[in-house]
Amino acid sequence: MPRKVMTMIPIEMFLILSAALFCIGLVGVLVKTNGIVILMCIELMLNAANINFIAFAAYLGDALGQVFVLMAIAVAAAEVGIGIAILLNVYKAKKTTDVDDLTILRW
Amino acid sequence: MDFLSSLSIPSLPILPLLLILPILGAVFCFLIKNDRRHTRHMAILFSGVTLALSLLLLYDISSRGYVESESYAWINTAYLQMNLDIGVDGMSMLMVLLTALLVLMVAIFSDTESERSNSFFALIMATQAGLMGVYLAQDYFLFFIFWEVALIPMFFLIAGWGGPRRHYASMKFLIYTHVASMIMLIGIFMLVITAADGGVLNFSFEAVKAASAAGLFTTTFQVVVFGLLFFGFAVKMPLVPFHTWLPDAHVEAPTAGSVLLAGVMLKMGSYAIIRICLEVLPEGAIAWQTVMIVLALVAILYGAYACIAQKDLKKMVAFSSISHMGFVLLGIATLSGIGIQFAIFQMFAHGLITSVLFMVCGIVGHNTGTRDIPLLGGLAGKMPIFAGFMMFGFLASLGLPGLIGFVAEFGVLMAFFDYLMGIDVLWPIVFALASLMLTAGYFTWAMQRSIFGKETTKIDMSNVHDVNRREGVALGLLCALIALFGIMPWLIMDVLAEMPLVLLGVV
Amino acid sequence: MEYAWLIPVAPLLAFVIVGFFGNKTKEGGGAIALGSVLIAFVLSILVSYEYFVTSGLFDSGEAYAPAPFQWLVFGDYALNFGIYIDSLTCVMLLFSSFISLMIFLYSIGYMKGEGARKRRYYAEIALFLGAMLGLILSSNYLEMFIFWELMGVCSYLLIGFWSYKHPEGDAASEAAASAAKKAFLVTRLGDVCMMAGLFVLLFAFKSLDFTTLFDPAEIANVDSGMIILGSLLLFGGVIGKSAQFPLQDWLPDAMAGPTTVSALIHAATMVKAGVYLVARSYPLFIQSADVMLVVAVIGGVTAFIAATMALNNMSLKRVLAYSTVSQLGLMIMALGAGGYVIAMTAGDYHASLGYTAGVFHMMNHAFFKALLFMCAGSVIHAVASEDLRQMGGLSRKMRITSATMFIGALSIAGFPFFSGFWSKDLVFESVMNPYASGLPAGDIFLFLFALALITAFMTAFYMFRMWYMTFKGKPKEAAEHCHGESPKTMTVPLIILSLFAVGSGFLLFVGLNDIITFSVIGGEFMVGGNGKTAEYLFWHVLENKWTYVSLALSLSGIFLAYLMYSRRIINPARFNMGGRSGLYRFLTARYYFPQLYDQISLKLGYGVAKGVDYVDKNLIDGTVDGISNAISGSSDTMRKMQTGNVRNYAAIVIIGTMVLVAVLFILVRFGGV
Amino acid sequence: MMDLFGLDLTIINDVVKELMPIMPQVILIIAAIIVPVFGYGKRKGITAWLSLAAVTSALALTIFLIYDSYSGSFLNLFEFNEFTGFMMLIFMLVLFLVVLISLTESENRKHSGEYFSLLFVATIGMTFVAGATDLITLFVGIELASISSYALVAFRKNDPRSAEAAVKFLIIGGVSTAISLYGMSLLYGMTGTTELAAVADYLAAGDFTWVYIVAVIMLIAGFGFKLALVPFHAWAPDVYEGAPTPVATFLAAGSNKMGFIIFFKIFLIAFVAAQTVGGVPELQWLFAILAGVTMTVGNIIAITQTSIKRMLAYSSIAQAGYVLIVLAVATEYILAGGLFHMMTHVFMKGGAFIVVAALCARGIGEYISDYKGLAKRAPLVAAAMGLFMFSLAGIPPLAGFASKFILFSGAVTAEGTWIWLVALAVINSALSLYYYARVVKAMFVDKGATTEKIRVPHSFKFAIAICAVATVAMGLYLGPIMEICEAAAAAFFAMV
Repeated sequence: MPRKVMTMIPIEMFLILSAALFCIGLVGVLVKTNGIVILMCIELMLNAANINFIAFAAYLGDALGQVFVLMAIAVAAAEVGIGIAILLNVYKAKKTTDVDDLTILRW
Repeated sequence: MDFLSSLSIPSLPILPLLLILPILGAVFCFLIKNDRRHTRHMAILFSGVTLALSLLLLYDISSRGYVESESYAWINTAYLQMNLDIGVDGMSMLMVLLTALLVLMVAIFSDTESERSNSFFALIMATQAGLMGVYLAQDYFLFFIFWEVALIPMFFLIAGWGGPRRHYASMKFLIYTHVASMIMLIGIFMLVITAADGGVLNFSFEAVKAASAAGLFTTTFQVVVFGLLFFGFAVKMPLVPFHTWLPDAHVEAPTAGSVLLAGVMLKMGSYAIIRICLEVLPEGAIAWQTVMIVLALVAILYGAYACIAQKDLKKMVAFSSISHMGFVLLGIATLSGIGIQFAIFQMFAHGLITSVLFMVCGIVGHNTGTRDIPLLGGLAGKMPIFAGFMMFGFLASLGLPGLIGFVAEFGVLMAFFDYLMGIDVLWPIVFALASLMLTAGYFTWAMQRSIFGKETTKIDMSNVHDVNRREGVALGLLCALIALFGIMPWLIMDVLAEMPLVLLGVV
Repeated sequence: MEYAWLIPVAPLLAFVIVGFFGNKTKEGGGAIALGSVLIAFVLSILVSYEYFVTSGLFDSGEAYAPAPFQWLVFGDYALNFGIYIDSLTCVMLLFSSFISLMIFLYSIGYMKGEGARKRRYYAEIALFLGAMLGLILSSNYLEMFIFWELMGVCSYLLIGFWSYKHPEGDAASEAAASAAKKAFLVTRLGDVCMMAGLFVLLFAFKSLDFTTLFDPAEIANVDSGMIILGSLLLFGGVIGKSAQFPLQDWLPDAMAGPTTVSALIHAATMVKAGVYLVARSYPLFIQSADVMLVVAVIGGVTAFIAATMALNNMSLKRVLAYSTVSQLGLMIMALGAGGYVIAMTAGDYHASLGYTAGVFHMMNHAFFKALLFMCAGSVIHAVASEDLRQMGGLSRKMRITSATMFIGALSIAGFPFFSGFWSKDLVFESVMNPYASGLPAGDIFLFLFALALITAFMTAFYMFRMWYMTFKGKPKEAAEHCHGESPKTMTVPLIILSLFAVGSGFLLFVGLNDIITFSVIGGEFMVGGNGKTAEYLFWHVLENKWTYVSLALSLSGIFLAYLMYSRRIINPARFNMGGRSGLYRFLTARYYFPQLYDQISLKLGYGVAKGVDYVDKNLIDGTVDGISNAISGSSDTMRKMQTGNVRNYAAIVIIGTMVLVAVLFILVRFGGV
Repeated sequence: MMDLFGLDLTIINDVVKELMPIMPQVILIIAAIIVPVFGYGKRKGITAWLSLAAVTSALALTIFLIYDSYSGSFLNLFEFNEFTGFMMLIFMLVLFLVVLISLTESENRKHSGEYFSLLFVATIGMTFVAGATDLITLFVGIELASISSYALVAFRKNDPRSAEAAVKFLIIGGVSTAISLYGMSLLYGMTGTTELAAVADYLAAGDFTWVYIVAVIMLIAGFGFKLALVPFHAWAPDVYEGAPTPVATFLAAGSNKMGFIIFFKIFLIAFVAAQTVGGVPELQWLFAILAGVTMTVGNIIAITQTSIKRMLAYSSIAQAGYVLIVLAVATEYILAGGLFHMMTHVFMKGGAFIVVAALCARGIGEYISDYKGLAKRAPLVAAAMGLFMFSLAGIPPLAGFASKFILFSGAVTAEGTWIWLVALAVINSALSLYYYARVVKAMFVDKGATTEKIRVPHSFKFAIAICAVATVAMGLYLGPIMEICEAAAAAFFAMV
């Protein structure tokens, strides 16, 4: 049988992988208290989406998905950049990046 | 009258002026520097002119079956058509007169609000603008706008110049009535949108009336919408059990507020029931007739009984208004020409009488420092003229023949009796008649305890003085009118002559 | 006669003038009031003269009823204002205006000491009289009702005249106020009945004009049930106004007002209005014998009860008050009996004796009761007390008063050839009549007749008991400081009236016999004319055996009173066991009627009111406040969910997403609703 | 061909023609690049004036484009039509107001250049969303707006509250972004393209496979964060309270409108496309429920708030709930009503925030109790605030009433499916009067501790005046603005 078929990994695999990544990220956001870690978890979730895009792009033979991914990566980078800056700011103010300590604003 | 006919009235756009003048008055009163006398005179001037204009209007349209209307283009988009349609017929004419008159009386009467008098009178004029609008509007959008506009200044009057519990009372008044009017708004939406039938939403009364005549409203639709609208109006009237905002609002409101509230504002509800519910939703009215009658009787008796139990004179008067507005609804509920005619008559009568009563309460509260009946007593000795006015007002309110109240109540009861004979059930009239006894009971009892008997020692009567000139003028004029219309009721009946025919064309 | 409407207008005008500028005029407006009533009296004379003599309407027995003025027209109902003059009207006009004239004159002297409040007094009595005259002249029931109610208010005002700053102190003023309230409310109860009657009649006839209602043709084509209902309800009004059983109890309390007011109420105006209404409504009432029976029975019971209450009362004025109630009972009873006869022997009936008797007695009663009250007034004026136990021996000090009062007493007791004698015996006979002519309810009337006889006895007794206690015996403390006879303005009217009290009975034989009659001829009603001849009536009374029975009873009553209270041969204490006897206390407590009224008003009025108030405060208002509290409470709890911890927010987002999935799944599963 | 100094000018002409659809954005972009440069010069004040000029010109241009009903598209990623124009107008107006009140915001003296350029960038993002025809444009636009607003919220560096707000905003925003991106990826997988039209068709088909459901919900959840739908609202109050007030104004008045555009462009279009087969009832019901929950929760929580900014935050959650009705009913008329309500909301909510900002600038606290007796101290400001409050509560004859009137009336359809929703909305808006009236009462009725006058900076006065006038005018004479809204709605429906 031709190798092409052999190397063909079924798309479900990718979807499961991305779903798993997404959930990991999600759980991370919920359980972690350190702001930095939470940011990283969010990155995980974004990348899960990216994997989807790439996979679909590949299987649909369509470039748009990859373009989208590039955009997404750029956006993610910017988001992290801002995020780190904000967290630094917080650290200056409160000497901690633990989000559980940030409860001045409530009710 | 010659000079009147000589100056060509149609050239004078009276209808819009009736709306504009109060607004201008409010602005001027507000802008004037905070001087009690000037603001008061300004208010008197404006309301006086308004009254004069409305009388002029009355005279002008008397030849044309008391109907007049004007329309100015306002909003016409692809979806909406709302124009400044204003007009009067017999009923609204009377209400307009009543409004103009009572505002003038109030302006003459009130002098006690020393601080921020400019905003006080401005608010009164603003209320007048709202009320005028409600009674003149011929377009649902306009109608609802004024319906709400009348609310806000009253809220400020109560909250700003009211008694000790004014915060609670004003909030309750505002929210309660606002909720009601929003419910009513749904009804209006349904009316207009069903009438538009997929086309442009035309909010004018005519359009909806035409649709109703064309039979676009199915019976079930009518029943539902009637319910929605009726609730909104019932809270305003107010009917038991939707009345609890009223006693609080009245007890806390300044005298002027109470007079306008009870004298004209309550009428908005009954006016709207006739103007909208009956004219547009005849089948709904028929379906709800029994409910209305029951509610009316409950209101009449409940109000009367509640009066007996009250200790605060003003609260008693407030409940008496509930009872008397019950008579209005009773007249309406008969869905007969006579009933409606005299319901309107009763609205007018109650407007005059209750104003006297609230002014009297105001004087008591102001001169003796309390309105608590058990604390009062033997006032007639110190303030005979006041006692005279109080007695006159109470007798008028309990339907003494020769005064306006009697004619109205007699007519309403006659209409009710007529209706009952029609359905061969006679006993309900007993409740209505019983209320006459109760009314006489609580009024005479209140008089016995407050102005008769031995002079009270519970409060310091040393520097209590009698009615002063302002108050005397206002009260005197009102009492004179009460007697006049009681002796010559046809003056009002002529204005109303066309009304029921108009309505019965639909009902 | 077209100026007849001026008769009520004159006093009403006086009311306005006096009411506003009284203090600036002589006697606080007294002069004006007096003038107005004088005008009214003169006009009444002229009108009556015109009606009886020149117009010729009387001979044809028809009423003068010019086209009325349309007052209020609605639907297919028309309410009018107009005047209606027939012989009954004239009689009423004459005696009420005349007696009012006397009373006003008397007031000038009586109210001297009142100062500034005189204005109010004169204005109110003028209004009172105006209302009465208007009522008499009314051409329809609504007009009548309006004046009727006006009188109610006037009585309220006048009874409560001393409701503040009472000469006898605060307690008295409290009493006055409550008496006024009682009078107003009790009569109001009757008035409400009457109002209902108006509705019924208006619905049935589409009009309330007498010309319409008394037209046999109209009556024929109206459902008789409506008429019965209507007339019963009207009679309810009478019960209230004329203080009939069971609403009789306000009248004695009404004594709280000035004595002149009592005189006015009892003799000239208010209570007579009820009797007048019955007489006026004869054409309607006689449509049903049962109605008339009710009327008669109520009258008889009232007459008896009131008389018993008067037996042991110690207040000068109250005794008179009870006597009034009792006499009114007699009149009503007579009217009822007469009407019953007509109703039974339907169709053609020659002049109703009962009617004549009733109206005639009303007239005579007006004279002697006015006289009695004014005498009582002058006594009270002199001794400043009403308590019989504090008087005595006054006849030496006040000759005129005692003499005139004696005449009045004789007259009311029915002493031969005094006015009371004639009318009372006519009443008795008319009550006997149905039994004599063997009508169905004859036995009832026999019983009523018995009651009447006893009443006659009691009347004679208590009147003279009163007279003796006041004027004979040794003077008690109040009588000590009595300063002689009252001024001329007071005594002159007494003398004039006493003449009438003696002579007015004979009027029956000089024309009145033909004036105060009601007859049905060929289905047509006829007021006045066609009466029995004078000598027939004269001998009829004298030959009737019952006359002598009642006479004997009256005389024995007088004699008993003489023995008990003048000679002191029989000690009254033997009857009342020093006030311990049950009957005695029962009578002093007025059959516990006041308590009954109070209980009813307390339970039906105040009790329910308390309940309503409770419901209002807790149930209805409670609901409103409850809702608002619930909302703000939930708001409080919900804002606490905003913990401020970002991880919770994230959790909320995730959970929310899950929930959304579930919701959408449900929606999809159950077909988008 | 015209020719100057041997230089072919038509090229410029072509470029302009090419860029015409996004010309306003271009202006802002240029401004965003230039302004910070001046931020380091001596006279920092100039940045403010520069940016004001830029905004004004952009605004003017937008209005001009709307006026001659221009329409065109840019590389089939962005399309300008009446709808886009209307939304851009809204955003420009917000930006204008915010820049205006930032003129004298003392705290922005340092780095004021960055501040303004961040504002511009955020606005650019929103405007791109307004015209997006492709998921990519949509995504990029959203992220532009979000990321720069994170920075804006955190702008008050030495204020812990600001920082905390920023963190919350950032984390929730990030999560939402991820969720929505994942949803988009699924959509892409299903449709094989990123054009909104295709997406709409896919959604309109409404075959509820698991992927479909998950994708839809993820989109709703992800974008719901933007307009603070319950249950994705939790961040809003904290952020509004913590952020510098002008920024809060920007967010409240501007950025949640962007959320609506997204929903319109993805879902409403789909519903409209499916109109012939009676829409997508399941999704519409879902939105109806969301609307009901959102407005109710928002109003109820707002009732007991003590801080005005939080109260306003909750109130804008409630307002979002009202506008969400549009998605449930999905008719042209109600869309017009919804747009109208967004427009009025800009002025009344923006105005309210501006008043708060102005008073903050003069050291008045942010709590309702601090506003006691304000009518004495600053009558005109108090009057304006009263107007905004009553307008938000929907009291005639103010703008808020007019827009609500049309919005709600649109939901009363002949078949009356959504009557219950209208009833709920109506009751809600009646209840909302309670907490608005509390503020009014505090200002006008209650006695304040002091009565010394407050002088509000002129720029604020100007902004407040604009809002007040607009609030009254749009209520009394809603004809013209309503016509624009109807045109926009028509254009939107034409996109299908």
